[in-house]
Amino acid sequence: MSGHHHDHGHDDHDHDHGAEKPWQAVRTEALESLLNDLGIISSARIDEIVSHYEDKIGPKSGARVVARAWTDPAFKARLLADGLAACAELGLGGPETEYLHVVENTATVHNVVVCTLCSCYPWTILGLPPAWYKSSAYRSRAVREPRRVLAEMGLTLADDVTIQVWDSVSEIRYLVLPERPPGAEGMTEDELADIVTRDAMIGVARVQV
Amino acid sequence: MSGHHHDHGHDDHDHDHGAEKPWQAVRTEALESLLNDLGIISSARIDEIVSHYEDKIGPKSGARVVARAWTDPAFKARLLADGLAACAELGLGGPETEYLHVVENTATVHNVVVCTLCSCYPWTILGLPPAWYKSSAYRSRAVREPRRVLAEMGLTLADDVTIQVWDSVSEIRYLVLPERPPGAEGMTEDELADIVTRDAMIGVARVQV
Amino acid sequence: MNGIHDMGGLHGFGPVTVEPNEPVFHARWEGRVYAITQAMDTTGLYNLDEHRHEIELMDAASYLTDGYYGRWLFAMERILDRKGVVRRAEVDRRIAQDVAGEVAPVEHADRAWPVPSETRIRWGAWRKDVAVAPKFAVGDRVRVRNHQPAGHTRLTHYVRDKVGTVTVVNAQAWVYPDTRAHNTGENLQPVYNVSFSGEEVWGDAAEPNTIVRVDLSEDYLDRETGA
Amino acid sequence: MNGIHDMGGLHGFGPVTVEPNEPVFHARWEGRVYAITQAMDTTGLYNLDEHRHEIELMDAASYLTDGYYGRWLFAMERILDRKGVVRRAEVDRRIAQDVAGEVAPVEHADRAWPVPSETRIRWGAWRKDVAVAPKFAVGDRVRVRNHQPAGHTRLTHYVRDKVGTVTVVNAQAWVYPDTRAHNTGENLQPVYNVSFSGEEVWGDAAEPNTIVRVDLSEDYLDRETGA
Repeated sequence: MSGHHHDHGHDDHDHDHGAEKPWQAVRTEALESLLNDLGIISSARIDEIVSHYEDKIGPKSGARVVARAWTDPAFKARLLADGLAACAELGLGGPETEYLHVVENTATVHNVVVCTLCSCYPWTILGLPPAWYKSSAYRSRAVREPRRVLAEMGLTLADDVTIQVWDSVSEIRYLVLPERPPGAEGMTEDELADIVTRDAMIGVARVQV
Repeated sequence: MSGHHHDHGHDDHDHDHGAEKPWQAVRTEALESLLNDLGIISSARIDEIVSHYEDKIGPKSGARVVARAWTDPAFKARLLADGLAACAELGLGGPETEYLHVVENTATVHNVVVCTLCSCYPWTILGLPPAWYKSSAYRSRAVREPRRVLAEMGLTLADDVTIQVWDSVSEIRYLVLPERPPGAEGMTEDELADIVTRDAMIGVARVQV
Repeated sequence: MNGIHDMGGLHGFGPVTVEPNEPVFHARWEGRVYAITQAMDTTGLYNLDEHRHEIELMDAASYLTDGYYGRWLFAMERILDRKGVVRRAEVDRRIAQDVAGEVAPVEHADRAWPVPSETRIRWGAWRKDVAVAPKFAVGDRVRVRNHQPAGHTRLTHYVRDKVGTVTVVNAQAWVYPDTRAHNTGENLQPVYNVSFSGEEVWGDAAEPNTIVRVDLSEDYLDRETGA
Repeated sequence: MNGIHDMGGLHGFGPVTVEPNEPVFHARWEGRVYAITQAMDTTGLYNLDEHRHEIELMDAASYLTDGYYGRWLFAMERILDRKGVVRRAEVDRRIAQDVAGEVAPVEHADRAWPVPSETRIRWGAWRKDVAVAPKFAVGDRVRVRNHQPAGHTRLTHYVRDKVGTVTVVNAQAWVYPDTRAHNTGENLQPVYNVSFSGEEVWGDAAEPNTIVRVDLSEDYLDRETGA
């Protein structure tokens, strides 16, 4: 609620009670140093994992999958039948995603993904989710009023387009296969991969040329 | 949650972000002085209302009603038929309670009152509610697990006693008429009024001699 | 609205903690906030349902941490600000003046006060002395509507879509809070006490031999026609 | 458990705010917390469902204000403390030492580490390679059980008691989170995608032509026999 007048710090990120360093940073550092001293983790391995998620994985992986599906009907059929197996053909995948269902947008059905309970997301294909996906606003509203949420995010859908909201609360992850946009007929697979956005693969945007 | 480790101040009363005076006290004083200057309220009238609720009304009123009902069957019949009208016979009542249903405990049915939405309570008969009645714990649990809540509060009821929880979310207020306890046979109406507690009239305790 | 205030059935709030020999108010400001709200019920500025709804509009974390009278303070400030009677900036200025030891008169310009008699709002008056014809009778089985307005309602979420039995017909003309909170009409109608079994409401979490009895406006209910 | 984390359908959280050019982590500690949790998934200390449930046990106001990685930090600290691996007091001591510029070795006595191989807990492994016979088929109408455990569940509250249609049968042997979170068994079973109309779930608040599709364990479902 904007307009609320005292400083509880209701942001969705870190917050600071007046100390120079946020208390969460202080506790994290102490905990990491203890775990490291005890040999439960190694900080070098933590460095590796952080840079893996910061630099190696992200929505570019998903974009390659979408571009391939748009240009190779046989791949698309395999992708819709078994998402992870098809992604593995492109060298994509990893231990965190157990099962991937790819859901295809059409002129009459639009798919959008949420996890109301805890922000589940196909990390290995899209990277870590954006803050808005993890926000209370998105989690609470996407299932109840998807049409309004999408419109607020810039995607207005006609009333005769069915909106399917996938609440991914079990261990199956979802990737939206967006519609190939008009004007993209002559583009190569690599060019197509460049225009596919993370938001289109969550289902809150269209791909645009 | 006890054991939670940082200082958000999750108490149910006022809390203080380091200032000498709680911020709520500061804002209240400023607001009162503005409203007073504008003639919207008068601080003298506010003084009167505060002392009315601190000194004049309270569970003793309800206790008089219960004691009369125990000793005067005709009064009890009128009380169960129209709570406010019967209370008015004792000079009790006021503008804040619109309608009063008195619900009678028996050997087989036990009544308990809550307001899950905002802590509604029969102010004119019982005074202002205790903090526990307004707590998230009571409001959330009393409807779902009344047996356990009552047991934790010291009132263990046999499984064959039906518990009726009155969630008073409309403008009808509820007063529990407790069972007259064994050992109270020879007591006068005034003596009986002395042993009737607020908690017994909410339904979370028995009256004891 | 579906909000944290509608907390019947939630887990996670721990045991009920009883404070022995509790005072009526735990701090001076609590009594002032309570009494100022009481005193304002004759000013024609707003009604009880607006007060309740304004509290529901608090952000959920503040709702849980500000305490009962803290919520009242929040609602009072917001309503006075929103209606142009006492602006938030004025309160902030007055606080700064108090800190600085200054005394400054209030400015009377551009203020929605006093309230013209034709726009005065009655605080209470939950019942009117007009006749209403109840749709349901004691013993009728009713299903609570799946009513989830974004605005104010007194329909507790945990009985939505549940089937219960009418046990009391309050056949007077009661104001419908869902519209009164938004000053869009009184919609006078009966209020029923409806009895629900614990099993109906809480499913596999129900305690044995428990009943929930909830007072519900007629517009919250449909006749249950099934088995 | 019925908690604030189960927030599908709640009002009051305002618009969805999109941050342009958002970094993967907004502060160094967020990345560390994420990666430490990832690294610990091979230690045998706890499983994913325990991690999720520990977050659900946060007090509701902190849940809403601590942020996504703040919740992970909370869960990690609590689990390590509760299991006797790293005590909260040790973390506090280490913070005090860091402030004082002291260096002190950790004490190795009385610590539940390393985890003996016979008590190691697998983090993930949501599916097993055993056969399960699905009770329901695509097209079957099912009613979600009114299942409201005090412990962990992945049954979202908003579909409880609602009727939907099975649209996908994930006929593998999936672990049942309600028991795995409490280390009381894997209860392998199919998971179904069930399609619910907006009207069924949101009643008079439903938007036109919207569908909610939720993945639900077999134990959450009953065959719907009514009309």
